[in-house]
Amino acid sequence: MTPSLLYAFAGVALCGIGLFGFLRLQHLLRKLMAFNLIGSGVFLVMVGLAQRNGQPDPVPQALVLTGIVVAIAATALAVVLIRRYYHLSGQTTLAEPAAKSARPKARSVNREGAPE
Amino acid sequence: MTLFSAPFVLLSVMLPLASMVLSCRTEWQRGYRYCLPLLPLPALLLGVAVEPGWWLELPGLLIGGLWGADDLRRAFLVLTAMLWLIGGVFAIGYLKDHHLRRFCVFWSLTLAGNLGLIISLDIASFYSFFALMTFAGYGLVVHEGTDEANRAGRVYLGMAVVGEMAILSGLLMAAQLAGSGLLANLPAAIAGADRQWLIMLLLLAGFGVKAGLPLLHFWLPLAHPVAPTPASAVLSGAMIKAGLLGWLVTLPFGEVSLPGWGNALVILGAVGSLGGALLGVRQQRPKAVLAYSSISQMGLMTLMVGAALANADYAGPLFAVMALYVLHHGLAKGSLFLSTAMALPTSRGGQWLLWLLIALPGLSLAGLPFTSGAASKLAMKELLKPDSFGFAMAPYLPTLMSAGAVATMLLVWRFLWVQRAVAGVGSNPAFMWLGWGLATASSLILFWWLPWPEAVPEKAWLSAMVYEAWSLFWPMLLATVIAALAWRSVKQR
Amino acid sequence: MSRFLGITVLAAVCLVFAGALMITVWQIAGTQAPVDLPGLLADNLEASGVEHPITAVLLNFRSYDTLLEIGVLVIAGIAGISMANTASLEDPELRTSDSLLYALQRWFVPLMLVLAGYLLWAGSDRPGGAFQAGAVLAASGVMMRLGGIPMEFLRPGVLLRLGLALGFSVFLLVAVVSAMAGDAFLAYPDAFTKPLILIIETVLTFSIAMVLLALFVSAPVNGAEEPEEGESG
Amino acid sequence: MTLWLMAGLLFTPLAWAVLTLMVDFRKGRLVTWLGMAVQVLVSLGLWAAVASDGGFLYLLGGWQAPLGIELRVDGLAVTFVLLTALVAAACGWHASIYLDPGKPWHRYFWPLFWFLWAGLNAVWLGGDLFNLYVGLELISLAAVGLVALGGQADALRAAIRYLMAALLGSLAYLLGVALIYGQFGTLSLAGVTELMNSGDAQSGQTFPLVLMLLGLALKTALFPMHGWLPPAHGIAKSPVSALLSALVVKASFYIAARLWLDLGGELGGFALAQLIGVLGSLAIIWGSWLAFRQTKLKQVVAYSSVAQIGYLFLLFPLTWGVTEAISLQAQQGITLQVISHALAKAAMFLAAGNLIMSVGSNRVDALAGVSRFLPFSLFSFGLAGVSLMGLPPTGGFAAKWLLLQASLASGQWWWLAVLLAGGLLSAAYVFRVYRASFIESTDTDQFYHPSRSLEVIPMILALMSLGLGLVAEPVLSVMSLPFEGGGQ
Amino acid sequence: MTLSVLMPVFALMTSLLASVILFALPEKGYRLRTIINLAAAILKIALVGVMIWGVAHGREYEAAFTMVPGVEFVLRADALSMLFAGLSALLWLLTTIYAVGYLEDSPNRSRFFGFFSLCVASTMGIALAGNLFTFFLFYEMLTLSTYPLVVHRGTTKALRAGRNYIIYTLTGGAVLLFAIAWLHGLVGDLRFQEGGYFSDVDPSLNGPLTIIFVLMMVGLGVKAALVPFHGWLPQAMVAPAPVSALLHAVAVVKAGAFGIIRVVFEIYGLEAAEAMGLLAGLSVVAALTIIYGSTRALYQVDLKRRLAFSTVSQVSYIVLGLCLFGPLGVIGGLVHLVHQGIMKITLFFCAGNYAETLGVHRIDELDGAGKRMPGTSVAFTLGAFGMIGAPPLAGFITKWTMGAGALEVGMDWVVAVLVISSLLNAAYFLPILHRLWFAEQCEPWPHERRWGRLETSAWLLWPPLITATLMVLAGLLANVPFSPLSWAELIVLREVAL
Repeated sequence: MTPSLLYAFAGVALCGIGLFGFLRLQHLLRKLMAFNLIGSGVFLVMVGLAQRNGQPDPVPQALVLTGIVVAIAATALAVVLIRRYYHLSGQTTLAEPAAKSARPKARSVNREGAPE
Repeated sequence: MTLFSAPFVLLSVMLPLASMVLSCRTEWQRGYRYCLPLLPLPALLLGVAVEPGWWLELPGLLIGGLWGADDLRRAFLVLTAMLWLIGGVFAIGYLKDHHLRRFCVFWSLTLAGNLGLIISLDIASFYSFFALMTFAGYGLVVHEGTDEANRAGRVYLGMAVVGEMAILSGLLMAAQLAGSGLLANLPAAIAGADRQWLIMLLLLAGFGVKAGLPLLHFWLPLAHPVAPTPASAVLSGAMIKAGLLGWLVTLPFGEVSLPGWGNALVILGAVGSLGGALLGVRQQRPKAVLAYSSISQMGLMTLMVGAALANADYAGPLFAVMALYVLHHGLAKGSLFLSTAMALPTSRGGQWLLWLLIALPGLSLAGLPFTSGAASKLAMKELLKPDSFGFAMAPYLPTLMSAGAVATMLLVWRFLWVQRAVAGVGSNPAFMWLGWGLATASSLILFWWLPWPEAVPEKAWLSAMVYEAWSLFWPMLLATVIAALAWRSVKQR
Repeated sequence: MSRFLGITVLAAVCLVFAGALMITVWQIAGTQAPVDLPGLLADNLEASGVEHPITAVLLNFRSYDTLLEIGVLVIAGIAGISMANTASLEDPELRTSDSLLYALQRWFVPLMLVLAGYLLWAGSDRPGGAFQAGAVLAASGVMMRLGGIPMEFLRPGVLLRLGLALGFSVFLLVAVVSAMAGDAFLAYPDAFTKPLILIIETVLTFSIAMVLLALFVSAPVNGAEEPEEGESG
Repeated sequence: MTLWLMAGLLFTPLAWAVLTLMVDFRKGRLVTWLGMAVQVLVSLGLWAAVASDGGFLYLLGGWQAPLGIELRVDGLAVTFVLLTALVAAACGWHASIYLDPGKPWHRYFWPLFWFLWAGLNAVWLGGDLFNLYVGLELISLAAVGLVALGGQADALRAAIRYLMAALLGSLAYLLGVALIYGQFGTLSLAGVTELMNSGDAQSGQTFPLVLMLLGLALKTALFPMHGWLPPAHGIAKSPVSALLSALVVKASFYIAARLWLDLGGELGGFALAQLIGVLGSLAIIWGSWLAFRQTKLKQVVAYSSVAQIGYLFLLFPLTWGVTEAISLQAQQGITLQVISHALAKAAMFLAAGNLIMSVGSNRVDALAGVSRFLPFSLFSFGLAGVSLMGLPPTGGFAAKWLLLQASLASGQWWWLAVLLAGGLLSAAYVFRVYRASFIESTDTDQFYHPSRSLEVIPMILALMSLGLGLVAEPVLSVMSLPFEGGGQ
Repeated sequence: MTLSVLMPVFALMTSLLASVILFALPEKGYRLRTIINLAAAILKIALVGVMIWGVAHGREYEAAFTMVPGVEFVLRADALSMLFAGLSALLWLLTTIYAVGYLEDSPNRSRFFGFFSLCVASTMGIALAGNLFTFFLFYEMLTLSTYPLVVHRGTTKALRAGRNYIIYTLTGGAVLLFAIAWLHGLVGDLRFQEGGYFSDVDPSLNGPLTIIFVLMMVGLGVKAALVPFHGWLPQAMVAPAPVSALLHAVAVVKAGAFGIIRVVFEIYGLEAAEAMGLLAGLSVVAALTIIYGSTRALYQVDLKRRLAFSTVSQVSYIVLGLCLFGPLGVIGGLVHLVHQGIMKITLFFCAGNYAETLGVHRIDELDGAGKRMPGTSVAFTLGAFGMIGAPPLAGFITKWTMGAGALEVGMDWVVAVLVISSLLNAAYFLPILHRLWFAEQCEPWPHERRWGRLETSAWLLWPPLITATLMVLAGLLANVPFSPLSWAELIVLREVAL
């Protein structure tokens, strides 16, 4: 049980919590946070596991760096999407609005056959 | 042999079929009716002028065709061709414009079938022509389009189809045993078959429908009267004989003696001959009486068939006699049927003459001496001597024949009686006169010059008739007495 | 009730997952990795042109990863600005006139710029590098934006797009030029390794900052909407 | 020569992504046409080179495997590269005419499109586990961007859902990669395989493999994790849908299949293989059923993707614990299925786009009478449907045939029922669309006629899918390389 | 060498290419479409004719390549395939002529003719297929290309019929595929070969082989409309008359029957199939189908439906024939393949003529139609008599040969079946004929059209007349070389190896 392994276990815990949050939470921003939590957990596991020889292994660290950038890009994109989604629909969750099921039908009946 | 050549043979059968071209265009239809008598002409020439024994191979036809004629077939051919010719002549005068084209087409088709089946030596052609005749005959039966005709047609067709199927199965089984497609090989095969009874039963029943065998005859008295008169004539005179011919060419005559079958057929024949008469005398319409008369006559022929089947040795001569009888009956019956459509002339003398000429073929049927009937009956009697046959029913044959003659005579009286009741007075178209005249003439006179089967016993017919006159005459007399009594009793009532 | 059950089940699933992960980690930790990658790395560090192993991995050994990673960033940026209001950056709600922020900004922005420069430079031999520098740069941009400085170049236009793509393009060009020279894709010529990496780092810093900033700025207030296919009006 | 080709292959999409970013849609279209021509030619060249000389490893940056990243350029990879080139070029061509240049956001279509293409190539060629992760993310983000492009609430909802699923899947995969790296100390797939087969290392852990497969299955939309796919594919623009269904989902499956084939023998098990197979079967049945129930045309096609993806996962049971020959047969079958589905589904979506464009409605009912006006697009749709049904002589049939043979030979006859039932069910939904188009309605005379080239593109794809069955054997002979362990 | 490879490919391609061109043609290109159609059909007849001549003189035509590993795509012209190919090539021409007339002024002709040619291409492929795999390929292609024709009218009824059609045939196809795949797994890729493969098979394989056989018969039986898989056929009669005529009377049902022939003769081998007891079961099914189909036909009032049930019954003659396990029976079955095709197509043409010219669909509306349309009615009459098996028409040759075959092998009950069926045929055909010729027309035709002097359009009139003539000739000249019967004898001599 080296200290670095402790990081790994912390990562495991983060993954578990993050997963729970990701699956449980409805609010999109919270979901996104949960995703980031998992991400952090994964990075921790990656770095922690590889360090067990005592000296740090630069490769996973570089990988994690790349991973973080990717995660940031994804998060940023998600935030942009969520904001715009909120702007358009006023919703913060993915749940289909109750009236939604009836709406498209009525609308398509109205506009059916109209040339683009 | 001058006339015999392949094209001519083909022509004789195909001419009626070819004539159907005339139906294609409206302008030609009028001429079609005048062609009707010409159609059987080549066949008639073929029958009269060409010695039997010729054959013609048609390898591509069906499953291998072979046409030809022997003694027996020649007689049938001559009869058929003549009768159709006469019918054709008569039809020209008889036909109205009602569905004329249709009638001509079916006439031609039936004619082709009837001629073709006679000269077919292979099974497939024979059966084909037989079927053609059967189905096309329906067109003649229902021609008038009345409800009665349609009903008669339905019965005719139903029974004919069942008969066809029986024939097909029987032929199929026989051909399978024979391993050959030729009719000539069938009798031997049937003679040696394991399931002889089934094959025989099928063939007897199948052809029996056409031949008006008792219990299979129901269509006959329905169909013959409703058909147009010329058609009735050929139906009763020629087509009915096709069934007989079917028996003669398929059943194992001369191969093996089958007394059991012989007995059965003789009994059936007797039933037909007497039963037909019994029913016939109760008919109200002349053509119905004639139809029953046909049944009755076919009963007599069945009787001979039974005898031939019972004794292999006599098959040959009996065939010849049967052929003669067929010739005689066909012509006479044709003439009788045609006469039903004749209107009586106004003059009393003419009426009497006409009645005489109408009655003569009838009397000929009953065996009046110096008629064709007498000749056939004598030839028949000559052969059917009880002692020479070795089967159970043989002793009763002469009796049955006499009874048959009585029955026939009764029917003739009955016919004349009802005919008198319905016959109108007026004028007849020339072609009807011509047709009827031809029929009567051929029945009474031409018969003697027609080519008789070779195997008919040679005889000095004139003297024989004089000699046998009484034996021929007494049944007629008996029948006349009965008829007179019956007439009186009816009158008194 | 069913909600509670759902949570329980979910929690159980997550626990099982964590447990399994834990066990696996534990078991793996007990084994010796058969490949000694750090050793290999140390052996080849000389040839990489930089002293710091992480930077060497990022920009030389596994530079393809980095190239694609920047691509991911650019995609995010593109996707972000594709939603931006094209007309104007003025979003009154985002502007604060907080004087404290304004003051802070005056102090911090220069400092942060310097910090970013340092991080970039440090990358070659100690922790630091393009991303870190870019992040700091972007943060200063965010601050300026919050402070209400116009920053016209962030308006979606050719300038912004150029900025977005600059780092990536340079990286790509280097990669392909090396391939043109007959080597593999991304194989730097020996002589120019260090300067090339430096150039790449620098432009990357700039571009990363641009992307992050652009994503922050892209306010989804685009009025125009594209209807779904087949439901057009 | 091959080096040049490789450089061109890697460079072109990325470079064109940048180039098209600089210009607007109309100019981007012209630029893209050039790029597509280049890319198709390069892909073709590379394919030909590999077909004649065999596969090779491409060392990026000149560094060898454990240290650097190696690209595995083998028959299968180049086949997929070529497939991508063809399908993407077709979709791009279609999009260049189909999309409305007047909409300002469409200028961003081209960069995203090219990034997607680059990501796909990266995944087909990738031999490094982490690099594959980056490639996957590249694809996912580009795809999400394309789905969301200019969309409104529904499209965004679908995009977000898609993004969330993709991200979670990527993370699961990454976690697996972390564990693998922790155990073996290398990221090269070939290296890990070698270590595992050499027996030097301690027996590996199943959990990392399960994690990776789970993540990839989520990204591939394996039942029951398919919920994100139909909305996303259904709501995107038709060329985008075509790209997503034809290629994007295949990328994650491709990685999963490679993992399974390399590591599955050691790390997998019968139960796991069967479980995946069962999920695949359920996907076939359930997806087809749902496709049958949809009222919107593109939803039908999208759910059909769910079903068709199910077939792919039959690879897992059919390659585990069977002889080489059977395994090869199954692999060939799946490969054919991937290719034919890619071609057919792209054709179908593009044709569906044309149909929707003409009738102005997304509903299946609205197609009544369209057969009179658009036989060409309808025909393409039908042909593609034939391939999906797995009827001869299409590639779908060849694939199904091989799978049937493999399941018979391996004694796993229960997949037979699935394969046959799946074919019938897909017939049900394809014919439902067809049927609707045959209804003669009198009042629908207002049809917009798409340009000829819009109609030609799906037709070409459909014909390729159709013809694939006839030339399956030469195609398979090129791509049979990797599975025999070649490439080294 | 090249020619021998190319001939079957060309024969296939003529209609395939024609279909592609036809699809591409604009709807208005009426004249060009007709020309292309006819040219392709005539070309095909010529090609098939050449091949028939070649095959008769012992030449081989074969084109093959590997499609999927382990599976070959084989096109081959042997005597058996020429029987079917000749039939479909000939009837294609006639039906095309007919269809041109029939669809005059109707919409969607481009689509119709395109799919129509595709169907014929499939049929040709089925005829020329050299192994089961290739056969299956075209078999399914036929299914698909027929569907648009069945639903051509686009009415609710047509769509329902199309749905049922597709459900039946695709399910059948799936079963067949299953069987083929299984067989392939057991013994590998099997080309059709005279005498089959299983004459001395390992007894342990008997079980699977039996199951496979049953499955194949189910799969093929759907198309051949064996009871109880016949349900689609009468419904599919909503299709336009040329479709009913060529496809349902000839192509589709024959494809099934032809497949059964191939499987029994050239995969299992007649002897092996007999030895395994497979033929007995099949013959019972066929016999039941014959009787059942005829009985159902009796009760139909719609002309085309009656004809459809008649087809159900008649096609099983083919199957029954080859179950007879003797040369004659097999000849009977094979020859019926052609005969039934010609006869049934005649009948359907005529039914189409009545519908198109007079608007008559029901049998009780036919009263007096013989007078109005003599040519059509003559053709119909001949066809009906052929069906009944009346000599000297084609149907008689079949029944005769088959009956002889049945007696030859001691299966006398088959004769009974034939007789009963003929009686039933007579029972449902003769009343129609009576109505045509002897009933008086009592009410005006529902929807009459006039075409000047002719009774109907010449395009519509000639095809049934020609087929009727062919049918008469096929019966009358059955013994002539190259007649269907002679050809069937050649097949039996060469390929069945009895």
